[in-house]
Amino acid sequence: SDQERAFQERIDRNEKIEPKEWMPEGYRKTLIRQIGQHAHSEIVGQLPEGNWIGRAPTLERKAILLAKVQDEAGHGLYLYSAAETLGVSRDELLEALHSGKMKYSSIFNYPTLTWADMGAVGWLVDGAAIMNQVPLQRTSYGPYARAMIRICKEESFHQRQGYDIMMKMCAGTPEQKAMAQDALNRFWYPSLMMFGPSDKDSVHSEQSMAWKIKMNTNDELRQRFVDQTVPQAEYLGLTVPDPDLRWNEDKGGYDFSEPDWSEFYAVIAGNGPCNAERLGARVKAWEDGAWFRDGLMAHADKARARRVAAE
Amino acid sequence: SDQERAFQERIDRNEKIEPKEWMPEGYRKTLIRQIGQHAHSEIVGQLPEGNWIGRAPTLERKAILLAKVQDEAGHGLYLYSAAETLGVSRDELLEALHSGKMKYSSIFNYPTLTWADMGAVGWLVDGAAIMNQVPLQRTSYGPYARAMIRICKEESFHQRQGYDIMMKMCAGTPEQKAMAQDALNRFWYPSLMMFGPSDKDSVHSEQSMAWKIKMNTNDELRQRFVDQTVPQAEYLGLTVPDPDLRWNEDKGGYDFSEPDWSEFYAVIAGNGPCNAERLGARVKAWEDGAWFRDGLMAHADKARARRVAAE
Amino acid sequence: RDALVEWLLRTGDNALILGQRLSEWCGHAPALEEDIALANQALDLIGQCQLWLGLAGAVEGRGRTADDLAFLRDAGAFRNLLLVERPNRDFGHTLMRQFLFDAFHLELLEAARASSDPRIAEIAAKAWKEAAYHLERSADLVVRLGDGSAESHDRMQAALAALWSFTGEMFTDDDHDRALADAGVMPLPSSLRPAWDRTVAQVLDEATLTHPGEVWQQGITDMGGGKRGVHSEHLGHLLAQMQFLQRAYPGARW
Amino acid sequence: RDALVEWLLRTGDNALILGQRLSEWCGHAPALEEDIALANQALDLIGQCQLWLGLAGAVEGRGRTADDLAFLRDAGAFRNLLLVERPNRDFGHTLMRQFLFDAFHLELLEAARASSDPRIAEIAAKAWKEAAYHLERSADLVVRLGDGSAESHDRMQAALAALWSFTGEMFTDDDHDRALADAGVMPLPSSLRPAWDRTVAQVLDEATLTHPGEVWQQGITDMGGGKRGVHSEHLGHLLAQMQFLQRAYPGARW
Repeated sequence: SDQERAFQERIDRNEKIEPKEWMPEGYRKTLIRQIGQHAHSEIVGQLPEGNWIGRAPTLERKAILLAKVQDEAGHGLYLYSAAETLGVSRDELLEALHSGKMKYSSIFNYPTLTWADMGAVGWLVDGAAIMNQVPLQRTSYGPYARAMIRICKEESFHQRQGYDIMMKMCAGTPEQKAMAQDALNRFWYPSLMMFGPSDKDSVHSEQSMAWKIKMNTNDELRQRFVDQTVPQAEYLGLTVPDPDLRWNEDKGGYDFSEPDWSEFYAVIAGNGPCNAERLGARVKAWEDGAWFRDGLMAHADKARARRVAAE
Repeated sequence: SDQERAFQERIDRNEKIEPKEWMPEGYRKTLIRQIGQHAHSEIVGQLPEGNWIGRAPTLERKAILLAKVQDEAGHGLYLYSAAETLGVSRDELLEALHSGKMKYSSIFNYPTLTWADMGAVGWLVDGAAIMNQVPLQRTSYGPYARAMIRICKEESFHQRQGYDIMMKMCAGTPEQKAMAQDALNRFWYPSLMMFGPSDKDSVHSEQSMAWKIKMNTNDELRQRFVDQTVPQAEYLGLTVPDPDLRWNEDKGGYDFSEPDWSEFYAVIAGNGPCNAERLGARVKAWEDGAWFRDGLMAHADKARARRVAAE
Repeated sequence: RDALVEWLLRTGDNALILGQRLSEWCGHAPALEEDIALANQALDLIGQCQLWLGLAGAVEGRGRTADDLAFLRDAGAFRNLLLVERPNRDFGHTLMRQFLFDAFHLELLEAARASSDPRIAEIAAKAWKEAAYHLERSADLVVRLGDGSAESHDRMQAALAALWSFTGEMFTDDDHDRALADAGVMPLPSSLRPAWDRTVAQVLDEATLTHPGEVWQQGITDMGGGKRGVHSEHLGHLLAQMQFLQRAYPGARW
Repeated sequence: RDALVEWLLRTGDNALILGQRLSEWCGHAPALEEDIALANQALDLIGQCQLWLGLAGAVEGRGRTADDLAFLRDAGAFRNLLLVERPNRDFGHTLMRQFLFDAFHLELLEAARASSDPRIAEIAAKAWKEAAYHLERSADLVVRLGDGSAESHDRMQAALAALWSFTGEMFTDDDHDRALADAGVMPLPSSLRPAWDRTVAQVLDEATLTHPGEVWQQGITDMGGGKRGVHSEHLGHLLAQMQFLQRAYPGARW
């Protein structure tokens, strides 16, 4: 239609689409799915790190980790707000999460087993997230782009903190170094999976790229991530768990092994090591908190009634 | 009445009273209260020691503590059975415990704060219990006397194990020795309280002694306990936390300070450090376990119905 | 000096243990705003604990750092109040614990800002601002939930009943307290009570909650209480988790 | 020798971690008889663990005792199945976990009794008797609760669903397993499966519980599984408690 063509032209001119403006239903739906999933990832993402706050090895590390997890909850808040501008409430999105209709990033279905995992999560998981998110600062939907700008700033800070943990571990005792290597071993392939399946298997991609909801292909971003991360691993003195990893002079990047995509689909389908626990924890938090939210609403109703009565 | 006189004469002749035989209501009630309270003490008594099974410092110590707590549950079982011979069911007794109508020994309302407390509980608490129980092997009610014989044998084993923990702690590092002294400091007066208030303030005592449900006065037993325990503390190199403790040549026993009876009554009234937690844990176990007990009963009903149908 | 170290440990340990308890909520709070607020309060408290324990170690003069004090003492050497080691239980319980503590904490820090010891006054000035915000928040939520639904009211009343007997310990005076009062470093804990009583009474009233009145208080006898290192069974379990890495990998740097 | 040490650690760690889990029930079980039975099973398992880990240390030849192995390894060095570290949750969950493990344990020990290594055969002969009794008891309770009330049925079915995906790991074969099989010390874990399948199918049938059928199994990929030291988040918390004293007071004797 004409409207659709005009919309696409605005996007092509790099104009930002704002909440009240006309947009195709598909654009709206895709954005809700993408932003909602991202928001869910932030709040579920509190759990694997929350698992180590209580056992952080120093007060300083405990404070840094608390601040990080607090930031993540804050990101969740921005993102739910951005989604709300598209006409879906936070509670609706949460319900979709709790019922399993909406997903969160599968990386959070892996357990955090040692303190080095706090390093690996910051370095690799936040690193991969940033790689995804930096281009989204230029995404076509205004509220989303602005949320991304704010989030990216904090994420890159988190990534540096994660890398700093890895540096300390790698410069530490042999046991600490072994923990660091083990964390890299466990998080390497799941991090590569964070970019999604290979372009040839990826659905929706083309339309999302035309709409500038997605700015790069999965494989582009994955390559960029590997090229950035391998030298960082070398600097740490760690070995990337991929015997086929090597520099390819011709393409100016690394050749590397694909992750096991059957594992990826298994985890997406709910069969990762922690799916039941992660979703279960969120559902329990929500259900246990019902009286709290109801209580606050009851108070607000009473307060309103009193104000009206006093007028 | 004649019946009562004949009953008392049997007791005076040291005959055992058996379940089906006639007994005064007061005798029955007093026994139910005393045996029930003892049974409750065994099962509540699992909790302070259960608190350290998970943290026992060696596999051997873990096994010994598990065996001990298992014995306590077993004692609970004998004692509830003995009470049942008096016409009260285990469930009725438990209900009286859960509603606060019946008590358990107040000593279990104190927390176990270090591993040395496992020693102190065995040495002092089981020690005081034995002091109470040994004479009860000669009590007038047959099933109770027989339960006591069995229980005393195991308790004295527990006491030796507790003392053995104390010996290890006192021969250990300065920190371990300090833990042992601290445990003695905390458990000394509560152990003295286990014999009940001073004879002059003790209710029911006279009748119970005539019936041979109670064999010695509270003060007699307390004196015996102090006389036995002080040399054991000296052997360990520990200081009994009583500046007025001294040997009295004339009476052939120690003079010692009375415990703070206001604390005793406060704890009895429900205000000890752990009353709410101990009783709460038992009530929760009972309520959480309702489906389990109901399920077993439902199965028994079904099985019976099937047997009947098959006949 | 002993009395000063003792006071610093008590104040620092309160912050540490309550911060640790609050951080257990991370990702499990009933609303995203609460996740953020609790993490923020925990963060404030851990920050305060670093300052207090750092000063405690310096005054003690045995070369122990704040981390050494946090991670290498066993339960009996901790000096926090019994109140702050209470388990979280439901969110109402956590909030009530926070309110009862915040109302005390603010008075304590108010007094500490005016301490004759400039090191104390300096830390307290920073911490006071945070505590004021914590109290504002916890008092507000106590009011809204107390005067909310029937269920939220009942839960807050139950939390109050369960926690009240742990508040008396905040205002007990012992020899250390008297030594500091004599030296003009800090007023007696008992002197903080009237202001706390007023705040609590006013908030409970607004929250339509029944004041528990006079009930038996825990930890106030000569033999007991967190201030003297006689804790509940909960603290040992908390420390076993909190201290695991420092215990398992002695001397490692993180 | 590596394969033998590995097998001994796996077998000993299963007993240790399950024993630790069972002992958490102490004083909290739904009936006094269950308190006794669980403590008894925990005791058996701790006793077995002492023997297996003692032998593991001896075979390893680095001077480590059973206690060293139990209390001074971090999670990644533990070799127990994911199944035994699952949290207790409700009593039905605990019983179902026990049944699924007992049915495996008995087959394992049956095979171990016939091991060509006399040290293994000797320990297994003792442990087998205990495991047979454990299985008798847990199977009986699964039947009675499955075929009990509607609620007990549903709880047992839910427990089965939650635990089933952790059973596959019991029957995976790796290089260590193959080395022992080649040496005739122990048959392959996969060879124990048919008998386990039969026992489980029969008991579930009698319990009127629906067999979960083929579902995704945890811990069976190259990267995962408790047998390879890749555990769940639960194990670290369990060890932090269990190992506290040995970690906090290194070298002390108890």
